Amino acid sequence: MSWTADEMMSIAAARFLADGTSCFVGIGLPSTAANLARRTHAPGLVLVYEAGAIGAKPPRLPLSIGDGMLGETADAVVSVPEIFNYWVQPGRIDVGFLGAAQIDRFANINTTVIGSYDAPKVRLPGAGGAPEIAASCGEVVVIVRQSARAFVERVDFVTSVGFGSGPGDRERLGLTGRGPTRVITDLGVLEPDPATCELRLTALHPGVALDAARAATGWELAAAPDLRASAPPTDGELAALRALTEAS
Amino acid sequence: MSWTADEMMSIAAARFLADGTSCFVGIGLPSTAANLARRTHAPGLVLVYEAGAIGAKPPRLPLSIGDGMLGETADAVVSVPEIFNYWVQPGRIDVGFLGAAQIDRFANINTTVIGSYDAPKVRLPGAGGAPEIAASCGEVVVIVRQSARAFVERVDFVTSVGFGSGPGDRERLGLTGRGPTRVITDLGVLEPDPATCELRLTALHPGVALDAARAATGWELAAAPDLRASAPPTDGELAALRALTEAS
Amino acid sequence: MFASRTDAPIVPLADAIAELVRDGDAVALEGFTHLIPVAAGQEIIRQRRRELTLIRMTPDIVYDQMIGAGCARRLVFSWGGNPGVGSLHRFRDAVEHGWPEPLEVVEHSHAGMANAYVAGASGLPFAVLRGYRGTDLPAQTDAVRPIVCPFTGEQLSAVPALRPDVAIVHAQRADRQGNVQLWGLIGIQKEAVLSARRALVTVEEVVDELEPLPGAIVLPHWVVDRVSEVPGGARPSYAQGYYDRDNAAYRAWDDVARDRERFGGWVRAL
Amino acid sequence: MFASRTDAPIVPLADAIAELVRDGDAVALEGFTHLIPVAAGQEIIRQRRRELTLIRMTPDIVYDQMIGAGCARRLVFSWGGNPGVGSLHRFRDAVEHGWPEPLEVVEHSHAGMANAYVAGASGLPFAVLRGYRGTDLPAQTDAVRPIVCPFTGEQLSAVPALRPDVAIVHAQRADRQGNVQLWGLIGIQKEAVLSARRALVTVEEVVDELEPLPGAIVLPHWVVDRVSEVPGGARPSYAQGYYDRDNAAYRAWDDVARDRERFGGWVRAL
Repeated sequence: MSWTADEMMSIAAARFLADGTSCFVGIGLPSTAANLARRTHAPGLVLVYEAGAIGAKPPRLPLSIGDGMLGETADAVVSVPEIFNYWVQPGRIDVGFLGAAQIDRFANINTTVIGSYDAPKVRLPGAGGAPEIAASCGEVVVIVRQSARAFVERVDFVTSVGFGSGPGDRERLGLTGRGPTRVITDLGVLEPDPATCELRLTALHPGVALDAARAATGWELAAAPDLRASAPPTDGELAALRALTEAS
Repeated sequence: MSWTADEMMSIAAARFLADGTSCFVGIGLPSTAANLARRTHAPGLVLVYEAGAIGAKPPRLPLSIGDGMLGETADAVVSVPEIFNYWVQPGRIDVGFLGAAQIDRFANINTTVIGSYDAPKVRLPGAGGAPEIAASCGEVVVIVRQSARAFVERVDFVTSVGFGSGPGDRERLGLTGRGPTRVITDLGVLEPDPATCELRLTALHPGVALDAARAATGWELAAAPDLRASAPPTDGELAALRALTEAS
Repeated sequence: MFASRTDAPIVPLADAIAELVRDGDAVALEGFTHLIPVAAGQEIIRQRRRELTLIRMTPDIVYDQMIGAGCARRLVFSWGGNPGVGSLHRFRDAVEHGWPEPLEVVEHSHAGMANAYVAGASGLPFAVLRGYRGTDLPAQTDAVRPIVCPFTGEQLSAVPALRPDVAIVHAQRADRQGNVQLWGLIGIQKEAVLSARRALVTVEEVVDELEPLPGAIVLPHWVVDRVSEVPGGARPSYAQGYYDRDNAAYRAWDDVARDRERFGGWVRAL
Repeated sequence: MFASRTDAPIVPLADAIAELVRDGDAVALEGFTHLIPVAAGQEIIRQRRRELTLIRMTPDIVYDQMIGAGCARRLVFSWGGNPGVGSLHRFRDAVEHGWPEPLEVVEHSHAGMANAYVAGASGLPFAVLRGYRGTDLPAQTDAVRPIVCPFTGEQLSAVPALRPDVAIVHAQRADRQGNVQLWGLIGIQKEAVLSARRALVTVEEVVDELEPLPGAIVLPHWVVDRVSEVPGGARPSYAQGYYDRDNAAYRAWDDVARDRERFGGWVRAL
């Protein structure tokens, strides 16, 4: 079967979600990947949505994070203050799954404004649950299409902290989670360099050239010495993904 | 019909509860009086119990503040943190109804220890919900049998603040409620002197002499110039009270 | 300060809005993607309320409409978008171009704003959370300040209580006394009602008896000032047990809101 | 720090106590007059645990038994009595006469202690409330300190988070995965479980399916470490839907507990 770059991105992201972990899911690409993982290798994945659904098992992809089927299929439904105070803040959620409008070399995320805050070129939706997810979840996985406009040297606005300005910043800020461990794009996978916290390319999806990934990045993108090639989607993965997206 | 001093006390206390108000009820004498009021002149009285029952309508007197029938007959059941944070603390409850082991001339209440804290003569149950009820309910009504041992110059331990050491203390302490407005005993009714905040006798129950009330008080008990005589219990009040107590 | 213990009168929506919502008020319409009080928001547009401080964690279509119609001077929020579709074009036009008038924004994260409601509902002046640290949000608002734990010395963030003049929520049912029952995703509705000075609840139906249901919560009549029976009052969002979310309407709004002219026509037709 | 995401094993009560409760632990048995985990407390007595810090808002009969049996070094509480009956004589004997050994008390109000659990469940080092001011309680504990609102300058009280080593609660039901369902007066059980490092839930019955019920809450299996099926495990308190409170047993305990000899016989017979 052939596949699109977006399909490869969702499948690559889904593969990183281990069975039996809990995952805080935003709408859009993260929700697609998390629901795909639950339908393939991770049936025990616990999906947590910010509207208060814990252990949701949506039969199709929700359009909104408050879609009714989330509550109807959840193990428990709680209030919005409770989901953040009792569940996210203490670090009970293993993986926070986020999207981004801009992401920088230290994996800081911007979903607030393009341009200046007072006179923005583009007013984006804002923070939502992302800052505390990025601060408190065990680790953070970011899924975003790669382009020089989105992958910038420094985000215009730090909505959610990745590694701040480098090593030690998370500890200094008292952020309890490990922060972003992977950024999955339509071209490949980026991971923070353990020494510098700078995002570097660790995998390329099939058919993507290193130069293409570099051209789609707003900083001097380094490649890991052991740069991997992502395994192509299996027919099973593609079938599950298409069943999921066509159903919604 | 004849009646006991305890019956008179419960009936006198019940009479002070206006219909359509909300009342935070402790177990024992307060619960008896509040349930009597709901069965006589105040059918719309909203009973709130600290175990989380809002608008409870117990068919008989509960032995414990967590008695099952409280939850089963309530308009709403909430958690213990919620009952104190969302309902008591903001001043949503009109009347806080408290008992006491000791009460002093400024209506401060002790339910913690008799004697010193470190080597108590008697270790009492402690604070429970009383301190915040006394601080935040619109007003406080205390119901307690009158004796020189219970009505003391100064309580051994301030568990719940009445008027502290006198006028201005509640404001200084940032206590949002008006504090104790009435102390109902088996002998009569005491109310704070508006000028001094000191409890003085404002009513005597039928057949009780002023000297008897003074003898049962550990300070120089003043009587209000317009000292009233409590109306004797009506047959209806007595019948309702006895039906209530016999049912439990 | 709070609603009286007497029954919450059940009145037509137009009367409730006229009685409770005044120009310049801080108004919170809550409902976290479920039970959004859309009909009440559109009635506020019809009654031409102005200079409102609009409060809502997730401003979506109805706030886009109120902002575009010129009801708002300020917006307090934590995420503003058309869920699953994209931008709120009227909101963006107000922020990016000051059309129809400039919009001041007070911006939170979900956790910060939820806790601000909790503080308001709890009669506290502020709430504490692990949040905001290292982000650029605190520099853009007075609503986030550092606070130190008096026991551990750890630094955390404080947010001031939200105390709206009016809270408006939509629920499935109320009884004739005005006790309100809602179920499904309950979001932030209880905190919104308990944090506000006045509260209006629109409901799908008024019933004689609120039969208990799994996952349902009840707001006693004495914390509600007015109840209005508005079947479908949450459309195009959904009311669990009554109707589903109209996802097509959310997509369709995108075209209407993109164009000032077309939006103007929508308002005139309202 | 928290329970794993795997199923909560369903094991006999004796095994669960042996695995989770160690000498010197801070142990919270919660249940606010409803669903009191009495059987679990008595198993702790049987296994002769010592030097425990016992945490409970409303220590009643089962804590009187554990204190009298010498399990406790410290008690953290907010109201200690035999509800509707009177004193806890073993508790009083320990505080007033140091028998069987001295008992250190850390004393809260209900509001203060409930908020200390909330802080623990929320991963915060402290909680803020309007409380304690003007009372003699703060002078007797390190667990209450003043805190100033960074926005209004108002002074309030702070309490440190409760973080028990083990929380034990009783619930009506669990499924075979270890998801726990309880209903009726839910008290402080959720906060106790979420504030603790390890959690044990005893249940009336283990079922295949947790059918939703009005007023029921669910604790997901991945915040619970062990589940034990103990029918009647809350007696003489009650389990709504299963059995009523045995008020006579509460009255009868008064005589047993008044006398050291008679209490000793009760422990030996346990």
